[in-house]
Amino acid sequence: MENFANTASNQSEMPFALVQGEPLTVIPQDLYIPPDALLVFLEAFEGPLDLLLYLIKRQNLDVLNIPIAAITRQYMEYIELMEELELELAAEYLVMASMLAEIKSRMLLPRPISSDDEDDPRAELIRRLQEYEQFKKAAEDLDALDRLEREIHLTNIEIPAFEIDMPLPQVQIKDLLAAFRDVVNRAEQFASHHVEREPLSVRERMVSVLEKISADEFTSFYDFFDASEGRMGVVVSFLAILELIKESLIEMVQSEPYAPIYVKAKS
Amino acid sequence: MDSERLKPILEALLAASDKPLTINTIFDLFVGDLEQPGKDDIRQAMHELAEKYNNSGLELKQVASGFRLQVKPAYETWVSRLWEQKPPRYSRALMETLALIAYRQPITRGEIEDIRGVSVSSNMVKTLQEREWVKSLGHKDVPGKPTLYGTTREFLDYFNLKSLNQLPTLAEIRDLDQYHPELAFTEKSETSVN
Amino acid sequence: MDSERLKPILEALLAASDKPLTINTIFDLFVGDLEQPGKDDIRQAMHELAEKYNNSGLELKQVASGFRLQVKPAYETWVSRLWEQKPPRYSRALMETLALIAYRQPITRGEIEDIRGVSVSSNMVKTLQEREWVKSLGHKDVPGKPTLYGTTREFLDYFNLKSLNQLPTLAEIRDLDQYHPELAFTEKSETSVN
Repeated sequence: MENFANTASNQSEMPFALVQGEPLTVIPQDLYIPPDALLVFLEAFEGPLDLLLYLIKRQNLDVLNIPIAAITRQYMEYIELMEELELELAAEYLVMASMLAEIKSRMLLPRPISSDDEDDPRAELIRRLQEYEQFKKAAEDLDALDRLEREIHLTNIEIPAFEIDMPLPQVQIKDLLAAFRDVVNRAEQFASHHVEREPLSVRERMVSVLEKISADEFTSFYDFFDASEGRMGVVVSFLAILELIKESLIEMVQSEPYAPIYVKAKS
Repeated sequence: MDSERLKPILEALLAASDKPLTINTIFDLFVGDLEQPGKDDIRQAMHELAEKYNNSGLELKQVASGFRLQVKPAYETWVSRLWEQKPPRYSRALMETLALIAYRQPITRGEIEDIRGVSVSSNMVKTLQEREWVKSLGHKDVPGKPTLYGTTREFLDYFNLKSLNQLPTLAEIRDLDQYHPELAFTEKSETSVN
Repeated sequence: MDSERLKPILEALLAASDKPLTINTIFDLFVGDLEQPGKDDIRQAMHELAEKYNNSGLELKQVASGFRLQVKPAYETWVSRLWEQKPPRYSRALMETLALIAYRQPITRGEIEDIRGVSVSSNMVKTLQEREWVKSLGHKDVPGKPTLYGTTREFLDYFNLKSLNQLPTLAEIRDLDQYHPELAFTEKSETSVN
């Protein structure tokens, strides 16, 4: 998911830059996007606060002093893209959009010179962003702790069985049923997340991406996108790259957050 | 019973047990013996045993439900090669929900949703309960009587912690008046442009 | 890699592994490492490690299928009290494996792993076979010829069932949930053990 977040965010930066100002070209007929795969876009962000935080961090801005107008504009561009791609947008994203619009209009009103925090129309948003950021960080810290099954392994030391008369565990049939119910529920959950077989257009694009790159030198991530194909074309390229990463056929390199991304073939 | 006799017994017990052992549990095992160690003796021997493992591939660790013998994380590279299966990975959404429950317990689903800014699926809460990391602590006395969630001892055990105090500290929240006024200028010029 | 660096790694491997390890198996685990110990190095370190355990509650023993760490039989008295005090329970993983074998037989270990999404240790299947609840029904005619598992008559006897048809259906389980939601909870509050 982290990889996705990175690629998704940088990816979205790119088509905006290229597509903006140009009339939206006709969507090529052969490009079909599986709706499941598009969820990748949405899932790159954990919600409107996460998206806003990303927009702010990308520009090295201080959360305490967000340029509301600019951030609102960028936020709306994302929302429009998601709508254009016919993603079922969670209501929270739209609620946030109207909140931003309201703050923006209140910012335009003259403020008394001796304004304290209470008067800043952004105060509530800033508080929520900080609180969310706090727990986003806490989740990362938690994830980094040594934990069982990953860094910590319990011992599996043998007890010579013939020496010790260990009673056998007792099991009730309801335990057995509960176990089966749990495993079936989990399996169903898992199944619903299976992405359908990707259509030919993504497969074709995967081939053309592979043809473009080599194992010895880096190709700029942005070279794989052609604005003339329109947003749908860009999305297909993006999905093809994600799929290639998943299959470990290519490698992505980014020297630091928000730095340019390069792609090379896995040697 | 002196520490030298006690240590190998503790070692055998810790190795044989499939869950962490408390000093009390161990103490009870000796009840009725001619030579019965006191709880302090056990604590002392446990301490010495932990030191003995310093230079080994194992460590004696105290987690929330007691003491356990475990493989040192430093040797994870080789140990993981014994198994083909990769460790489970958890989504950001799940970790954020878990972090909120851990740091803000008791907390309702609605409160988690307010902070995260998105809805929390009931499946996610169920997954956390199935992992036995999270449990219901009762119901909040507000309309709808929402469930209050908290973390379990198993959660601490899983994350190799002895108590909630050992969780990484939360980043601080800064006050709005902490930003530099000259930055406010950019904001204004920006606003007027748009 | 010298013996001093190798010993803790061996210790970690022996303690974590659910079956005895041969020198060859251990040797293979290092393949690809920059510093790769030879088989003689491993043998030498194993020897030294065995001596280190002389005064402890554990011992490093060579059995037919390799080396393993085990509890010294001398400490049987206390270890068996541990079981008396806390009757063992099967882990959630083991229960799920048994449930899948009961409901989906004939089934291979790989199929169980696919449904559960995690690996099934050979120990788990062994435990079920030793309990005489599970048996091999033959081999599936696919590459690798994996064993097909099913339940035994003893399994039916234990659960007081005349035939497999008497196992409740999944729909009934869900109904059970609806009418007795607390059942699902009791399940969770019990600590699982392996």
